Amino acid sequence: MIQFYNVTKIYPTGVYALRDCTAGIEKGEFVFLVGPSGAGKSTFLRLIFREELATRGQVLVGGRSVSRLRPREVPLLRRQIGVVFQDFRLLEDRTVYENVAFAMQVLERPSKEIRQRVPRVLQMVGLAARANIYPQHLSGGEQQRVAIARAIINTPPILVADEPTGNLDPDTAWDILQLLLEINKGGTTVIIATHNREIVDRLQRRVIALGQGRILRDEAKGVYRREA
Amino acid sequence: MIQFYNVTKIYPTGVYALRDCTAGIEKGEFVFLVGPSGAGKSTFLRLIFREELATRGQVLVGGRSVSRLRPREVPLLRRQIGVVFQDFRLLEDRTVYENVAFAMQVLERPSKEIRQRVPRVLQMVGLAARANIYPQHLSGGEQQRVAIARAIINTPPILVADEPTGNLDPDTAWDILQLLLEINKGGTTVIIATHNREIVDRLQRRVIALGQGRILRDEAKGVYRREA
Amino acid sequence: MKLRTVGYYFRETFRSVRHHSWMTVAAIITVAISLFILGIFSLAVVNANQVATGLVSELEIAAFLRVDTPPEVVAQVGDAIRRVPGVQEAILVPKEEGLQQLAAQFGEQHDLLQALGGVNPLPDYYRVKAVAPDRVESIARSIERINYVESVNYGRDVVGRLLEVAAWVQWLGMAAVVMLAVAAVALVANTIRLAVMTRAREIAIMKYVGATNWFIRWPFFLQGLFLGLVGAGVAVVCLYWGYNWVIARMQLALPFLPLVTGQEIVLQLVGLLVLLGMVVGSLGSLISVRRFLQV
Amino acid sequence: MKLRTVGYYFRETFRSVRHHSWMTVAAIITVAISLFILGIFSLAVVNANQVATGLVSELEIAAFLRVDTPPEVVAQVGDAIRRVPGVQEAILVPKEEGLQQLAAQFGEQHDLLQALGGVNPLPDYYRVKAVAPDRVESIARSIERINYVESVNYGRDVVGRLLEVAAWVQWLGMAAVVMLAVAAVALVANTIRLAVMTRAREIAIMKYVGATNWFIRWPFFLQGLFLGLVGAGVAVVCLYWGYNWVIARMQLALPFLPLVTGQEIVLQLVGLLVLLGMVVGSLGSLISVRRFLQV
Ligand SMILES: Nc1ncnc2c1ncn2[C@@H]1O[C@H](COP(=O)(O)OP(=O)(O)OP(=O)(O)O)[C@@H](O)[C@H]1O
Ligand SMILES: Nc1ncnc2c1ncn2[C@@H]1O[C@H](COP(=O)(O)OP(=O)(O)OP(=O)(O)O)[C@@H](O)[C@H]1O
Ligand SMILES: [Mg+2]
Ligand SMILES: [Mg+2]
Repeated sequence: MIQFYNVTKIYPTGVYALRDCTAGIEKGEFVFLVGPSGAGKSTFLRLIFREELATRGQVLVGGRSVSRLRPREVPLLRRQIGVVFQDFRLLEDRTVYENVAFAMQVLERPSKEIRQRVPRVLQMVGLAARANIYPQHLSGGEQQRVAIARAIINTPPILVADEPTGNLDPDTAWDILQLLLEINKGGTTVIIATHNREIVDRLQRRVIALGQGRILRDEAKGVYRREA
Repeated sequence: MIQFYNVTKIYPTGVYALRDCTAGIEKGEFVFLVGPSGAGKSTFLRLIFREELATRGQVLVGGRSVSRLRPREVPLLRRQIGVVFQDFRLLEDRTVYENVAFAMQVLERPSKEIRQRVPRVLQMVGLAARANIYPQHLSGGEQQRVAIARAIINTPPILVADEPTGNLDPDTAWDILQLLLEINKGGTTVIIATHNREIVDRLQRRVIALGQGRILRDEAKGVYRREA
Repeated sequence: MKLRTVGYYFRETFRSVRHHSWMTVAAIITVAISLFILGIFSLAVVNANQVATGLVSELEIAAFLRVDTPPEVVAQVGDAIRRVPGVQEAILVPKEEGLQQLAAQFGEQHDLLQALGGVNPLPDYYRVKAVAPDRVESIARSIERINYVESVNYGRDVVGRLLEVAAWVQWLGMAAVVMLAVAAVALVANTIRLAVMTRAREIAIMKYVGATNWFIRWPFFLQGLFLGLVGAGVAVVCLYWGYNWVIARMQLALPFLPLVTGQEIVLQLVGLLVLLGMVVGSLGSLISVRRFLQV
Repeated sequence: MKLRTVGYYFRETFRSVRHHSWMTVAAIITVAISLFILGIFSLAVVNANQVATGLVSELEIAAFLRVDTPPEVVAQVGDAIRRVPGVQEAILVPKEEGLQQLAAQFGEQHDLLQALGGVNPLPDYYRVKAVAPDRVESIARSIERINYVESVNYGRDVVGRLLEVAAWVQWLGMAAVVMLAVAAVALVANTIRLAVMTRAREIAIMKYVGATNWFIRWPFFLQGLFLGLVGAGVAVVCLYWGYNWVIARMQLALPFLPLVTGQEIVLQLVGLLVLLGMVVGSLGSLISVRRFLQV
């Protein structure tokens, strides 16, 4: 589903965010991406939905190189991928409902379907009571859950979540993880960048550990641990 | 140092963020504020540095009611309080160095002192190498550490940190906590809103637990636990 | 593009106008002021041209006949003058009338004819009007060559000067209107670009969520159209009222000035301004959005 | 406020101008265009007034003496006329000269004096100039009462009309300039407000970090001053060049028009425009910031 071949990412600032990374993630996998702050986790995820392009090497999604996509194909790629951004990226001039509905409107889904599905998903992330509030008037954890709702609303083939529990208390975080596992059971490939040791250790899923832009470890049933 | 007397905060959206909260925090205390997402932790902190005003009740800081301050006294209050915002609130048009230096410029400190102290504090949070980069070009955890550096640069009498480790890996988070403890030893009153169970449980400091806007628990040597 | 998406575009435009009310108002103000000034100036130029042309066209040629012209020839000379190309009309002023005019100049108490010993020394002459002011000179030269025409007088200086002034008024006016139109477009485009810039982050987010460029552009286009339309509407309403008010007053005060009162020209201008507002608003939005779609 | 803080304000202004280059350019464009239009229009109005006044002041009063005025009295009448308040000069046109002028009108081949049987029937007259066009009428009435003055002729209609037109030109011009000044201020204030709005979040952050209102305001004030100054500078340079270019050409083509060429008035206008730019820029910034300081 997703292949990285010798990917190096150098930002215009001159920072090496990823160095020569090679990894493959199969359809239906559930992967944790771990590593210290600044290791390159977010960069890894950005390359998948083409927020950034690799400086060297190739990133393939669904067998196609994302850097070779024509401009009009980029939205089609992104519709395959639900993204929870580390900084949420909610639309400030839309309510919680409208933010989540927007991801369906982009796909030109029928309004009836939107009206049915959005409240259901808001219910799942525990925000049914906040539907008509603007993101600026939500707590940090509530904003994060809106971002999660928007990412999963279309049950995309790929779900990419960057630190989806950073602003959530352990219980809510666990509930959200259950939700993501549920979606994964439905066939969605899930990749989560996280610092949440508790969750990584408890779930024992595949872990890719990054450190200073390199892949240090890639284990099928990994835990969160300090790298050498 | 900080007293809450029957404080109730109702946002213009009609949400009850705090209900009838009474609590006192002494000079030099180190307090964790815990509670599920949306419990009112950030609101509690915002009332202290007067980002928001209490709807009912009184908030006293240093013996004075924050709601009775004259407009020109508000900056003086805020200079007593270093704040780590949950959403960082870095100035996008300034580099890391300039963001941190700004907090000293506000106090009209001599340039020489600024030039000496800022690199030292950046070193402490592990960002010496990122001094001349703009916040948009930092990873989430790096941004968070800039926010921490800015809050501690003036060694203020009160330090208020909202989820200061949400985007940090456990090791870095622990380092930051050591830094805050260090500052606390110097006499600074420290209040930290957090979901980090590991840290709260390990430090065994005073814990105020909020739930749905109420103070559920206030223990001198508390832990993070699920409220009934 | 599905029909329900068109519905979304309109709802989204409406939502956006309401939500970013500050930007909307700012853009409308800019459009209104710019187009109002452009409109006022255009009307001023049209009027100045009309007045200048009117003044010039009041100029006449005086063709004096020889004093000894036989009375039966006078009419023939008139016909000859009227056959000169470019002549609009030629009116005979008999010597008696000429003498009366002369006498009037000196004060009426005073009997000039008597003073002259009962002999009128003046010649008959024709007052000739040209179809266009720039024909005056050639017409005068043609008339000079007609038999029995003693001399031709047409205020060579005045005609020349007025023609030149009129040409400059026209030229400068045109230049000013073109310049103002460019300025209006620049001001409006500028404001719209600022307004769109404040939504750069939002546009990027939409792209990351999978929106196509046109899905993002359409609401901006419609919004620009709306801004342009409302702004131009405000401008033309003010313009129409203001102009009619001033013109009505000026016509009372200066009835002799040939001002532009025809509603057609005002309405034409109104149409042009509204069109300009809509085009600049919508295209300005589209072009401003372009830059932020590259993510 | 410590001296080092003043240094900070200037460095911060510079940084801000550089960092928000887009906003800076947009604001400068708006200031430049607005003030340029205001300037051009002001110059146009000044010129129109001057031309209109010039035309009116060319008008003269003709005071015809009685035909039987004794030659020794003629000069006395002239003195009497010159004593009338408001008279600038009075030039005698003897009857011989009058006859020549009349003859010239009819064509020169033709000996009018001979045709009149050697008797000149015309009176002597004085050409009188008034100090100001609006005095013409009262002067004419005073002269009429002087002994030996037979009649007075001053083109009552033309004077009246020209005066009225001149008054309207002045009035409308003033109104237009005031309106344009208001429009320029509105456009600039609008743009600056948009630019400041995009920094609302930044301003709030500064306040939360403990900045006083003036600590935040000063750089905005200086930046507004800078924008206004640069924008006005661009405007006046274009204006100065453009005006001199057009005026030089017009003076060649229309040497008879009394155009405003004095550099003082242009320089005065330039000064006013630069001042306006700076005031609107800096105050506009200050006022726009106000709203966002309430946190
Ligand atoms: N947009 C950007 N422009 C320039 N440099 C960037 C950008 N984003 C990140 N970087 C740099 O690239 C490196 C890797 O960043 P990345 O965001 O991938 O880290 P991360 O693993 O997600 O860290 P965190 O856990 O703190 O979010 C960092 O050192 C950061 O400074
Ligand atoms: N600016 C605001 N305007 C309106 N309502 C708000 C605002 N900020 C927070 N709220 C509401 O007030 C309640 C408490 O919010 P608060 O931010 O204090 O929670 P929190 O404990 O910090 O949660 P989190 O852990 O998710 O950050 C929430 O339900 C939220 O929706
Ligand atoms: Mg990251
Ligand atoms: Mg919070």
